[in-house]
Amino acid sequence: MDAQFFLIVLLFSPLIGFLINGFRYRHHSANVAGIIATAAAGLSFLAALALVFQLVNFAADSQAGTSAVHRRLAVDLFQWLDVGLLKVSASFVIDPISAIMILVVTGVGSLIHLFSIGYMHHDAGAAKYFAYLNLFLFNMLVLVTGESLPVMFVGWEGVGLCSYLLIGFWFTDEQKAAAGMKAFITNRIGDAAFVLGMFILFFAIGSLSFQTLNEGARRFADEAPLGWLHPITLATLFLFIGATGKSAQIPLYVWLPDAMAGPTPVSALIHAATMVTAGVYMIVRLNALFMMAPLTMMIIAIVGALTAVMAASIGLTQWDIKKVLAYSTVSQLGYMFLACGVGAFSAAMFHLMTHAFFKALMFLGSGSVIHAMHEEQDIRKMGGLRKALPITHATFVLGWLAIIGIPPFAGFFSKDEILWKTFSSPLGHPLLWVVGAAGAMMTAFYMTRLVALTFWGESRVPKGVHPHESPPTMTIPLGVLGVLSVVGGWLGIPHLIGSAMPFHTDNILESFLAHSIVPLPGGESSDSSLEVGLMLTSVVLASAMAGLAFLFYAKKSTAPARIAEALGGFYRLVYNKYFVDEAYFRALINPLMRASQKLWYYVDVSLIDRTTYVLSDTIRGGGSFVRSLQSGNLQQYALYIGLGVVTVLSIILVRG
Amino acid sequence: MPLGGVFFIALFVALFGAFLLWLASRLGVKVNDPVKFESYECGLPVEERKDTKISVKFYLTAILFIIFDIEVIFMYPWALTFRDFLKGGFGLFSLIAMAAFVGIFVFGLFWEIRSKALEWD
Amino acid sequence: MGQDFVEVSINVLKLIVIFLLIVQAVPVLVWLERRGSALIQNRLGPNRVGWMGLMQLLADAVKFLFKEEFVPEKGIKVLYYAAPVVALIPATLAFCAIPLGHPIKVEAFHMLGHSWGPYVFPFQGYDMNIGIVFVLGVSSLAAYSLLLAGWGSGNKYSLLGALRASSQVISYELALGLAVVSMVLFYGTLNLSEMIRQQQGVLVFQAFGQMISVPWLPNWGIFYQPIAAILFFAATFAESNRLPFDLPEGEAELVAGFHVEYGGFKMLLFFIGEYGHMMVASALMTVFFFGGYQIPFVNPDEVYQNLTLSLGSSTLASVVTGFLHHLVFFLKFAIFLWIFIQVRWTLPRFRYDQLMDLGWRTMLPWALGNTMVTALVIFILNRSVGG
Amino acid sequence: MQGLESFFEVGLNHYLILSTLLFACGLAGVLLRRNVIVIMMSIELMLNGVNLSFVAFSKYMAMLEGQIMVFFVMTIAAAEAAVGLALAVAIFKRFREVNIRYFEQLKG
Amino acid sequence: MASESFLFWLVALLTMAGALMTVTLTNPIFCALSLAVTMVGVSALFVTLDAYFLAGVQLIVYAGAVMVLFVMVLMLFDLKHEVKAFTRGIFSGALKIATVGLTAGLVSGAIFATMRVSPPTGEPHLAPANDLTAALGQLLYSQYVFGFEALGVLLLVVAVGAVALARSKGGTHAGS
Repeated sequence: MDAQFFLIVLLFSPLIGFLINGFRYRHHSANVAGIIATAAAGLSFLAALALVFQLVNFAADSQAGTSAVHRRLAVDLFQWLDVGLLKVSASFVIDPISAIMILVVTGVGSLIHLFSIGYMHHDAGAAKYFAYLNLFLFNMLVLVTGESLPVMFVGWEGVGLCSYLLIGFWFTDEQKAAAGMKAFITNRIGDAAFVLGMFILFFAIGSLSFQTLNEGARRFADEAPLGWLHPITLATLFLFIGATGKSAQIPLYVWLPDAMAGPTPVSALIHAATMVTAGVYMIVRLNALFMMAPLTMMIIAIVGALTAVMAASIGLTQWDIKKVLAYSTVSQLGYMFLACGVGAFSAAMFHLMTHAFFKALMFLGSGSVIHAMHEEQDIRKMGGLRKALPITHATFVLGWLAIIGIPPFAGFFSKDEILWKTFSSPLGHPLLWVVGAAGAMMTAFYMTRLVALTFWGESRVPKGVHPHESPPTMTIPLGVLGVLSVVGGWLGIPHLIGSAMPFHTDNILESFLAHSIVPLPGGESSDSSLEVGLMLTSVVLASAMAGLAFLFYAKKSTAPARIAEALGGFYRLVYNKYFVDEAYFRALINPLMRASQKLWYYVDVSLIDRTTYVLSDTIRGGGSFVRSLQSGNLQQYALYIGLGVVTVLSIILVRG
Repeated sequence: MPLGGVFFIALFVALFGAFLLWLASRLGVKVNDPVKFESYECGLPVEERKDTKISVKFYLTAILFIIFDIEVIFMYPWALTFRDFLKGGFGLFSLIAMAAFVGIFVFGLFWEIRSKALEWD
Repeated sequence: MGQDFVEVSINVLKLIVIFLLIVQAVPVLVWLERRGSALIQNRLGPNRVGWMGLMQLLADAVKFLFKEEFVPEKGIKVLYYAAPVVALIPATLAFCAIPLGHPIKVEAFHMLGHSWGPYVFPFQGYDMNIGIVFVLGVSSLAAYSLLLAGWGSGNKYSLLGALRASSQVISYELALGLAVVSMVLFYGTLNLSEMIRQQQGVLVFQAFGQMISVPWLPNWGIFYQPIAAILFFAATFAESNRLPFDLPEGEAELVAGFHVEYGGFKMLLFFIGEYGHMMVASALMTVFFFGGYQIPFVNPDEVYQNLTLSLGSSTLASVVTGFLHHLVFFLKFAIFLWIFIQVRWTLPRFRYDQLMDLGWRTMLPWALGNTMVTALVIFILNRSVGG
Repeated sequence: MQGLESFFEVGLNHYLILSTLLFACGLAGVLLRRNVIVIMMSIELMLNGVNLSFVAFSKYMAMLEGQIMVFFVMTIAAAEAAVGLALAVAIFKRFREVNIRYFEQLKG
Repeated sequence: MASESFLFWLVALLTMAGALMTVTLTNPIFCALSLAVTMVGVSALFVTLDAYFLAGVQLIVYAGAVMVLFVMVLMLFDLKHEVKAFTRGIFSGALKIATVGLTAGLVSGAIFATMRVSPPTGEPHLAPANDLTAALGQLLYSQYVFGFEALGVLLLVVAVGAVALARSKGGTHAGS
């Protein structure tokens, strides 16, 4: 079996699942549809495993000869576009970067499909839901395996569409439908920038294939440092704006919290584990290009750090369990961008992966909670659920430990690597480290607050609600993800710890990615004592904040309220998410609408309409003349044809 | 070229028949009787109506015949060349092409049967 | 039509002789039919005029010739007279295209101070390379004579009879055509002589790369295509308006169908046309399914060579071969004509809806299925040979 | 003897002229007759004229595509006749006439 | 070849006579019969052009099926001699005749014009007639196989449509 076969299975099994469920969505019960969709996702996952296995073996085969292994499986399906110089073929590539992504997408995706069977079994539109989910999987796989920007863009738009469809899945609720539209429109802004970036790249480099782009970027190495107006800088900036749209960064992050209107498994799959990381993935995919543009890198790092800390601060104040997780996602994505910005692409990928595990776990856990609480999302009405939901609680705690960075859980390794790189990289800055560490502290705090309010302490559950543990289809994915949240981080154990361990474990992930990622120009800093110091600092800070939060919320303290009181206006500012939505309305949307109204009145009504009226009157006048020719007499029509033939023949004869 | 032969024999037959008819009309006796020239309706008085009712089925049969006849005609060149296609290695292709065509044919036929267009009573 | 005077004149003569063959066969057939029906129905039949009543038909013909000619009042004269003449043409044209014997080869010879030949005269009116398509095409013109007669008589019964007859004829033409398609598929040619040539010797066919031979059966089409043979024969019954498909002439309901208003010699011409169709059908049966003019198990070329050795002259041998085979053809041909007669006096008539049902809903699907199965079998048998 | 030669040497042009004349006859019938059925017959006549030129070109240019085209044209002509006559029957049922002017009633 | 020319002229005459009668005769039945003669003539012309199979198809489809249908329909309608066979209007009639004449004249002119430029080569180069039908089949079922399938679909649609149209209200005559 060759790569092409597996790739086709990988891509098309979700598509076929989509088609089956999509065409028969009225006929299938939730269980049947769910099983079909899950089977499609599972098959895709098996194909992904086979592909990755091939990729790793590929390395083993050729390792004997050269040390620099270029692991890459490319499959060219057909020529898609051939317009002048622009030649795009529908080709797909599996290399270490996309290998991680397809594993995450199909693996986590399959688990979430499985979870959805339990979660959605009451819903009337379950088949439609599963169809969308499969379609999403297909598009996401196109996005990550596509070998050129246009192919990636197909997936990019496709996942946007699915995200829209799934956020507004319960479209009868106006608010949820509006959330879907908000996500779609916000994404559109980013997409426009993405397309502009593509244009610039095509003009600058002449191709849109990733390989040529990354190689082509080296041509500009001599001109370094590139200025603000250099095409590469501009292109990367535009692409980054596209990424902020998809990956919910400042300034386009506002859609993600609202996106929680969709079913919770969707939030887990699309708005935590996979789609929102597309921006990060895109930057990593084009890392050589981005490395050429240090100015862009700086902006990415700053935006990432700011997003991380800002979203975390909002997360401190939210009461909705999913909103907290949503802001947490935004914040974690900020970390990934921070890592990209400082050139630590493998750290970004690492965090992407671990984040996918633990955030999917936490979302699914919250889904389980919401399911148990009969669609209640306010954590003030929960508490003490530990007893009612033992499995959910246990796995949720694993996720919690992972996200706040307690060793040896997954999050510790990835987040710590990011922070260390931020500090040590030539592109980084200690100030960024400080911001990142602050974010980490806040993360620890609000996550502990969430866990404490939901599971621990006294029960504040309303009388009529009797929480119950979820069915096995929901708890099995939780368990698997829980395990992954623990061991996922062990793929990227830092040298420092790895070499200290009895059996010498290397940073597997980094060496796996090594050849796909451009090394940092200044080389690695190897101040091991500093590294240990920073690591300990962040762990200690996180633990301290977690402990504080535990004291505040699990022990029924009045401290939080008092602090909020004391902060007063600032608290309200944070609680209302810095009034960003309102600001957007005031600064952008409302003026835009007023301007459109003016345009409509002066340009459309007064100018265009009037012109068309005059035109239409003229044409109507002419029409009434021509209408007299159209009498309905067939022979007259035949005569016209005959006259036409005569005319044409005469012209031909006269002209030679 | 056999065309000449065809024309010759057609003309010959026509002339032969015409000659015999002419001969018969010469040889027979003529007796004038107005009743003889009436239409033969088994001896009953001739009944004539403005609109003789003729079932539309005849016409329908003819239409369907045309359509199916063309489909049959299309099979002749295929039948003739099927072995050539087999030799050339395109036998399966040819078979499938015709099977698709016949499938459409059969679908049409069954549609007509189901819609009772071919039912006489 | 030929290269020189001798060839052209012989070809012309041939055509006329074949036509006269049809014409003279009709009295014989009518006699056969009447005597045969008498035999079947335990009667005597015509037995007064001449030996066994053989002269009866001659007397009838003379009587026809002396009958009064008239056109019905409401008839359209041109059409009324054209119909019987037109009835003769399709059958004759079709019959002329059927090979009746082995081609005759004439060596070069001297006559009237010129050297002539060598010639090859096919034992048929004309050898069409699209043989069967021509026969079908010409036969399809037969509907005109029916319609002309029906319309030209100006009688509603004859019009109804004509419509029924032509509907019936065209309905069965489909099954007929499809049966022929399967034969074309099997022989891989449209030419009738070529089809006969492929039925030489004993039953031999190739399956999965092996030759399978059945020495006790001749290599006739009927053994390969029995279903096509049945369908073809049944359809030709309908085509020639014979019982059990003689609805158009149904005496009880339609007085006599499209030729109510005809009498005398015009009627006889219709008869010739109908018997002509019967003869074409019998001849085609012989050609398609029973080896044509060939003697069973015997290759005509061997006959020709043996005769050449024993007679000395190859021209004479060829002539003898031709007529010998013609005799064989005639025997087979006569058997089918007898079956036509036998069936007429054995089976009752169909109802009109039964007739249409049989044509459209039974025979057409069977013929289609037979064609596709034939193609499939040919495909499978040939596939395993070369891959 | 140009005239006699063109009488004996039948070539492409003879067929083309004949096909033109057939076409023109058909066109005249379409334009001038009243009876729908005769008009349809005239259309068949036009198609036959064109078919003749196709076959003539096919022979004199040694390309079989012309004959394929004729095959297709015949099919479509037969289909047209079937549908056209069905329409004529429908019209006849309504007006007891087959004058082409009644087809104006079909105007949308 | 004098005999072939003679045949051509004979057939051409027959065909043209049939065509002219088709458009000029006032009784539609006679029109249809003349057209049938024309069809047979065209079929013969196909034979002179070595298109044997098409000649057979022409006989079977046109002369044997389509024209039979026409004749049957005319008989069904029981249409007899028409008093007004042609359309009214002197001006439009003249225009129509002029159009017909111009079309014929221009096309003939074009034919003669091109003949003067490049005289016809005369001798055909096609394969021997026996293989022509097979060659036709091979071309039809390889290169034009999609057209062939499309025609199958077309015929299906026509079969369904014609039956639906014809049966729209029982028989041709109310109540039958």
